Amino acid sequence: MTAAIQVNAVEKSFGNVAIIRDLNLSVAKGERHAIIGPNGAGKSTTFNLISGYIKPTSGEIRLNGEVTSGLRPFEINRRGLSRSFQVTNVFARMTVWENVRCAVLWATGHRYAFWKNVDNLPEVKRRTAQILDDIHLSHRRDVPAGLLTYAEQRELEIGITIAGGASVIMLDEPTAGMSHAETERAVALIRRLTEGRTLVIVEHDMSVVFGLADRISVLVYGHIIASGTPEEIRGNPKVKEAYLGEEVD
Amino acid sequence: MAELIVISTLNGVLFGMLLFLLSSGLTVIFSMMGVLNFAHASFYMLGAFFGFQLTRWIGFWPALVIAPLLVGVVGMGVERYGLRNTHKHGHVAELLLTFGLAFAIEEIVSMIWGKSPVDYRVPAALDFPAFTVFSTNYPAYKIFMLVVSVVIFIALLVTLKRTRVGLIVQAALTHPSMVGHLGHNVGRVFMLVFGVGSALAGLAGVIAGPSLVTQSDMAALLGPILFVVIVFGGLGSLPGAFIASLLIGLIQTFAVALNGSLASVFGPLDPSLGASPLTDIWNVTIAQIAPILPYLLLVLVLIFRPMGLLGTRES
Amino acid sequence: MLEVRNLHAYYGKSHILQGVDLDIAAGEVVSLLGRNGVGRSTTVKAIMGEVPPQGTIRFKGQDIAGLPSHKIARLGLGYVPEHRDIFPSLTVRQNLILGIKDPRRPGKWRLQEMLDMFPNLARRADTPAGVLSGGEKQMLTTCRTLLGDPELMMIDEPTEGLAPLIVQQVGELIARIAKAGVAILLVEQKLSIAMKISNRVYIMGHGRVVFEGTPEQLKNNAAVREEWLEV
Amino acid sequence: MSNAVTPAPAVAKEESGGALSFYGIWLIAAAALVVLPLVFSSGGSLTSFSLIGIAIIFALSYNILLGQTGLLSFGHAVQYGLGGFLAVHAMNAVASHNWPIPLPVIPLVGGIGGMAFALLVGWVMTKRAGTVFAMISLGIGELVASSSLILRSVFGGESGITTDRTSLMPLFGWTFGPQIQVYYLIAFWVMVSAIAMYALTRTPLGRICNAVRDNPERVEFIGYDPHVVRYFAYMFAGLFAGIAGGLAAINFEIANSAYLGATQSGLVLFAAFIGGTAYFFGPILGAILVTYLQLGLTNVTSVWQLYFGIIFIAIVMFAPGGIAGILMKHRPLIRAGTLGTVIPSYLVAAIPTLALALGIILAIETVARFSGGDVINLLGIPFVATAPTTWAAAAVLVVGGFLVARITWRRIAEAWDRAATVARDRGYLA
Amino acid sequence: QESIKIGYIDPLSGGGASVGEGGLKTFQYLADELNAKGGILGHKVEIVPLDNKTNPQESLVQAQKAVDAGIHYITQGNGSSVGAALEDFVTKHNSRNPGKEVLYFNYAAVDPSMTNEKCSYWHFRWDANSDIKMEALTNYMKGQPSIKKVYLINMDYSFGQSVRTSARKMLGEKRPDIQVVGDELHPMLKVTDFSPYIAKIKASGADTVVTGNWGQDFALLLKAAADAGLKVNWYTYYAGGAGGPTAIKQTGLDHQVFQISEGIPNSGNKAAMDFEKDFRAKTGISVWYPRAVNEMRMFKAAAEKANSIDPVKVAAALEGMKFEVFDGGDGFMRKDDHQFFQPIIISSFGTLADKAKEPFDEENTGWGWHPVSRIDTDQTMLPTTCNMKRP
Ligand SMILES: Nc1ncnc2c1ncn2[C@@H]1O[C@H](COP(=O)(O)OP(=O)(O)OP(=O)(O)O)[C@@H](O)[C@H]1O
Ligand SMILES: Nc1ncnc2c1ncn2[C@@H]1O[C@H](COP(=O)(O)OP(=O)(O)OP(=O)(O)O)[C@@H](O)[C@H]1O
Ligand SMILES: CC(C)C[C@H](N)C(=O)O
Ligand SMILES: [Mg+2]
Ligand SMILES: [Mg+2]
Repeated sequence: MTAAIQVNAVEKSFGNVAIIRDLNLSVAKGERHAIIGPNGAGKSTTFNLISGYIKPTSGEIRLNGEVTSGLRPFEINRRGLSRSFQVTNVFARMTVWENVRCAVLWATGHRYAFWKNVDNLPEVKRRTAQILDDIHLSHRRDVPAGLLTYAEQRELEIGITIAGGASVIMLDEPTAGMSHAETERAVALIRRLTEGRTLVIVEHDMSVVFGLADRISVLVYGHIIASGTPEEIRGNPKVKEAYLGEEVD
Repeated sequence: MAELIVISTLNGVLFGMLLFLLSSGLTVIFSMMGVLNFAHASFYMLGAFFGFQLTRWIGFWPALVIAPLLVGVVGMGVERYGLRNTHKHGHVAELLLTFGLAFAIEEIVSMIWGKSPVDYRVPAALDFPAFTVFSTNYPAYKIFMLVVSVVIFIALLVTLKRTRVGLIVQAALTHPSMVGHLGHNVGRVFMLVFGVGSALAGLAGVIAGPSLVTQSDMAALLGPILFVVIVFGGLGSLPGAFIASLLIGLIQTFAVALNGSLASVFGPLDPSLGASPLTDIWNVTIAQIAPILPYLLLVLVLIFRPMGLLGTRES
Repeated sequence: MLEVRNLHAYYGKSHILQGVDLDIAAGEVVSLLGRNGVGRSTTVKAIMGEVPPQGTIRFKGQDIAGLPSHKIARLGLGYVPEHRDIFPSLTVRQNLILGIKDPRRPGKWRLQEMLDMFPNLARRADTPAGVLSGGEKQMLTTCRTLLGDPELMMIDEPTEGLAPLIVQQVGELIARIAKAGVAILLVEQKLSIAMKISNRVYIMGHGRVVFEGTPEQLKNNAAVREEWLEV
Repeated sequence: MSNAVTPAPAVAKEESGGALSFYGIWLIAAAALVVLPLVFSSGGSLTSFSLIGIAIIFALSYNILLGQTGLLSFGHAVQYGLGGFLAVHAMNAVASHNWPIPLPVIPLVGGIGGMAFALLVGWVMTKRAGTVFAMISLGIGELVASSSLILRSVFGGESGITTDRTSLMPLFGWTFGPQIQVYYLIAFWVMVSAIAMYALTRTPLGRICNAVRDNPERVEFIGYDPHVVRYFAYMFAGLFAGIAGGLAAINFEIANSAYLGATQSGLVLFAAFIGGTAYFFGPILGAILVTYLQLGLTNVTSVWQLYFGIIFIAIVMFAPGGIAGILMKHRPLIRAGTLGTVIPSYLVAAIPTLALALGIILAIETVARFSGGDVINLLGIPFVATAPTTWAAAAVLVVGGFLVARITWRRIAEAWDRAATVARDRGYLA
Repeated sequence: QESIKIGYIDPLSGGGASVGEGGLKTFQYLADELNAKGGILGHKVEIVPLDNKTNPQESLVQAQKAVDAGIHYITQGNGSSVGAALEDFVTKHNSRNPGKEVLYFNYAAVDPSMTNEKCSYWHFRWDANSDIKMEALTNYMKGQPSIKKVYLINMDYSFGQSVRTSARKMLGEKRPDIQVVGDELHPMLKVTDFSPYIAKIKASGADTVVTGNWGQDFALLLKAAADAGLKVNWYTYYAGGAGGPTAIKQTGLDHQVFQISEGIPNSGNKAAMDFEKDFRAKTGISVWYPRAVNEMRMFKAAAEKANSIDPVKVAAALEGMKFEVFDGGDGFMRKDDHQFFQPIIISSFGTLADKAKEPFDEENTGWGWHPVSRIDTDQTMLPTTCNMKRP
């Protein structure tokens, strides 16, 4: 069966600095895949490449078997891939409700429609409401996203990402800056929402990574040095000295 | 023909230099503070009228120094009590503030000095033909304008390179409080920048006043073209503004100098065609479209090279 | 060196800080712990004058409550905000340059040293800081503030989003800074670091300081950890 | 600069419920438009109403760009003007071939004109937002305006092209000669356009426009191409601007280069912003104010431009959310029923503030008429421009007014805080 | 007795402001003069300034405002572009609102079409239209053998175009040997610096320039000429306007700049010269618009003749009315096209030989206007194509 994401020999350099070097990555459908690695290793860049935010210098990327490298982000998104951002990236002046609803619109096939009234599209309403209480923000429904607290914005970020019902979800440090409680809640949330979907996640919080991932790839200087099950990775000495350092809290 | 070319070149360069004097201030303000200052040309006008008045009282040379300073002070006032409070409400607010300012200034000027042109003369010391080409004498004053512009250009280049002011302002645009935490007095820097920018416009006014008209509508006549210059040259790029000014100056003068029209090239159309856009286009002379050319350039540049000639960023 | 008494702060009408008391002696490393949203960041912001403070804040004996932040900074109080306020449009080097308060009087930290200390930054010295990785941004902000050579440095959640290895590095950096005689107020989530490097810890709850003591005392005081740190 | 829109959080959440109250508003508006001329029947007010109506459509169309999509345009008059010209030509053509097309249809022709142009240039223009778009629009604006002086056969040069609206076939005996009939024609189109444009904001496209305004980058990751969205917005803006232009052409029976010019573009930007871009009805208020100032100020003072400028500066500085912004600020208070507590402080403040205003006016007029030495008539009190007493009066009013006003303004702020707190406690305020 | 309001619709801001302001002062002075003598049939005359920014559409807004304010007489001059629009406006308005007629008194918009194909019963023009002036001007130029190469430069709008076309045509007929070496149209009231144009004129080797430029477009043109030291003869319509004389003096073109007008300060006519003196004393400018004087005085005469201030009656009275003009000589308002005919003077600007006979200089330059040729009314008659639609 074809992999959900297939990255073949991708290179990316900015100017003369090679950030991503011969990157090969394969994420099976339905798998929860974590990418870890030191800061600046190229995790977000990898996300950017896969989601079409930037174009690879060379190499090829496939989404469900279809070549997507070179496509624009929205084209890739329409093919069923959705990502979140490391720095919160929501629609600040629109209410929480509007934020999520916008993310639902394309998927529900309303596209650029200028002859329909958004307020009575039952399907859209249903899904938006659903997402909102999935991310526990129903009570903040009418607050402009810009006024949410940091943690709430992070949750909204996740909400927007999954709202479109994409089959492949990519989350870039979803729990960064959250407290333990919040983190645990977020993890549970992510686990539930990505049930039956493919998930690619970047995290530095090992409890999250090891708690969530089926497989883990370790990225160092734009190159995958190890890939395997959590156990394998934990045991891997290379990973230890490159990333984990001595044991983590 | 040779005569026309030489003279037009001179005129073009001159007009270009005037444009630069004006746009230099705007570039500083626009590219650093991101303020689309529609009142910039008004500061230029203020400069001209202050220059005129001071010349009356204390003579041209003192005026040449004091008038720009006064305009600079006005500018600082505007920044301190106007723009600073508006900044947090976004660029459109700032822009409209300067919009309103332009209105007010024009009326104030015509209240004080009337609507007819004032008699602002070239200083006697410079009121002689510098040289004569093909029996056209070239006023010393225009040469003087030329020199001043070049000096300003160099001075700005040097100072902007040296000082960290540029960095501070740029940083403060996105994270004012952080810049404060690093120990820089953002408010003062902004005020300074805006002051300098306005002062430059003022200077342009003082020296352009005598050679063009000094009249309450002089601002409106030059306003939009300035934006063409700085955008065309590339936001934030002083050399860009310089080149753009020259280019536009030359293009406009030469366009006027040329007589060509499609008709003159391919011969007149068959009159039986009657009046139609075609005939209009056919018969319009390059001279007539001179005023349009800058905007044509602007649009083309923005479409094909949005960061402008030498610009580095898009906004 | 820094002495905060009965500090109150509001966001609009919501009363965030309800009488915070803090003391930091020269060269000492103090951690400010507590759950999310208890007001740790607000405390430092209030000290820097980013949120209007009420109460007394003395720095080196001088009352700084209500001063504009650039004045405070020039007194030698450095601040590294949470969520990394780097200047995205400027290059890494330019960011660092802005850290220097007065190029004519360079302090004990040199720009070049910084770059040597952090090869990642050195490698990116001339790329716009906006594209830096999360971790690099964190290092950049810290270095930038250091260049203004503060006598007291307040760092808000420096290890947020950092790889474990880097977290250790940052820990070491902070220790290094402390060794250089700079006092540090560290706002942290990760107990481990705080415990390791600080001389004293404060724990905040409900806009007040609810515990003060050495890391040892905290370790031995399960009750407090239970109630205020939810670990 | 794409986020250059009033950052005042757009809590523009028109109740999705309360459909009745919602239709109610429109019905009331319609009724008002019908009776207005009966109430104010002087020729003057008819003219103003007509102009205001046109301005309203124009300003609303502009807000599709600025308020909804975050596109700052300096050349919106282009679509307005081209609409106008097309309408004039259409009228002349209809008249000369006496086709059976009644006048009320003509604005649509204008609209199509505006839209067609947008269709043509829009794609390249909307590639980028922010400063780039702003400057292209400026360029296109000047370009078209100046070209209109060259393509004489189409635009009629400086003097423009005239037409005669009565030369079209009458409709139910209406020749549209008398202003009143033209007024109703305009009123009709105001209703239609306003409803249409409001509806547009409630569509998926309308919503995505907001998203593009707030964060175009993110929009790409929820499946939309911001470029396409902007393009759509630009075309709809063009459509309604064109309709406004068409109405103007009918009203003046002339179209000339000034229709396309920077002044028009500037005015509509003013109107939209002053009214408040964050709310749908904002630009309506703006249009009314700006048009009235234009018509009214010139009658009462020779230096109207100065007041024009000052008023705008004042609004930008003290009401960055525009008039609508101020009004909407009170919404939660009204809901919470605490508005009553602030009103008194307003009334108190009104007096010194008014004094201050009068002082400024007096000062300005004194300077303005100094040479003439003629009389300023303020609230029926005659002041002689050259008399020292007048200057003294001005000085006292300004200084005194300001000092007192400042205190009362603080009072307002405090009263506000109190009221707001209550409102917050009762949960009407975020 | 309620007063007679006259709406003065002309630029009071923007590029035309300087000219418009001059006109306003003139009319206000004239109103005062009439009122001093008891007004018109006992009604005081009041001038209502309405700023049109030299823009046709804005003019219509102002005109409508005037009408709404119950004004029945509007006067305008600065710009045929505006003039045409206003003429069209009054025609339509009067046909649609019988009983509310408005008259348009035109004191300077001289595009011939306004009294030919476009002519209207409600429009009266006191300024000689540009063809008449060009006719006279070319008649004079015919007698100047020194003229060999002529350069035409005009503002790009109806008036400028009619100047240029009639100049080409008439010169061609009267002096086939004269060579038109340049024919320029430039944007109206928008040019800041004319030196490029001057350079062009210079290069063309012209010895004479014919221009209808006015307001700042004339002042700036000559300023640039002065800077470049261009020494040619200028045949102009409006060299006398604000800024013109100063610029001429700067160039040192002593009696090389000619102007065609219906009157000059140093007319030699006692009454007129007293008027000029008082006018200058009160307004600080010289009488640019003798035709305005004729207009206002003739309005009074017509109203009295009709013994009514009802515009319809006044219009009827004005048709064909004979009237002794401001500085002597007889003029009359031709019935067929409502064009006023009057003696026309060609004068040159420069040093004044006899200060006693020619006391008035301009803009304190010490130089003034000196008559070089005078064309009597009957010589100025041109046929009209107007077929007047009378109510
Ligand atoms: N547009 C760009 N131009 C130049 N360098 C870039 C650009 N984008 C990213 N980089 C560099 O590429 C490297 C990888 O960045 P990236 O954001 O992918 O790191 P990361 O793995 O996400 O780190 P972190 O976990 O801290 O977020 C960084 O060193 C960054 O400076
Ligand atoms: N700009 C703001 N407006 C309104 N309330 C705010 C604002 N910033 C923070 N708050 C609120 O103030 C309280 C304290 O915020 P603060 O940032 O100090 O928390 P913290 O202790 O730093 O926790 P953390 O940084 O881990 O989120 C929180 O409840 C937060 O919701
Ligand atoms: C005031 C005049 C100079 C106007 C000019 N004669 C015209 O007809 O346009
Ligand atoms: Mg990252
Ligand atoms: Mg915090």
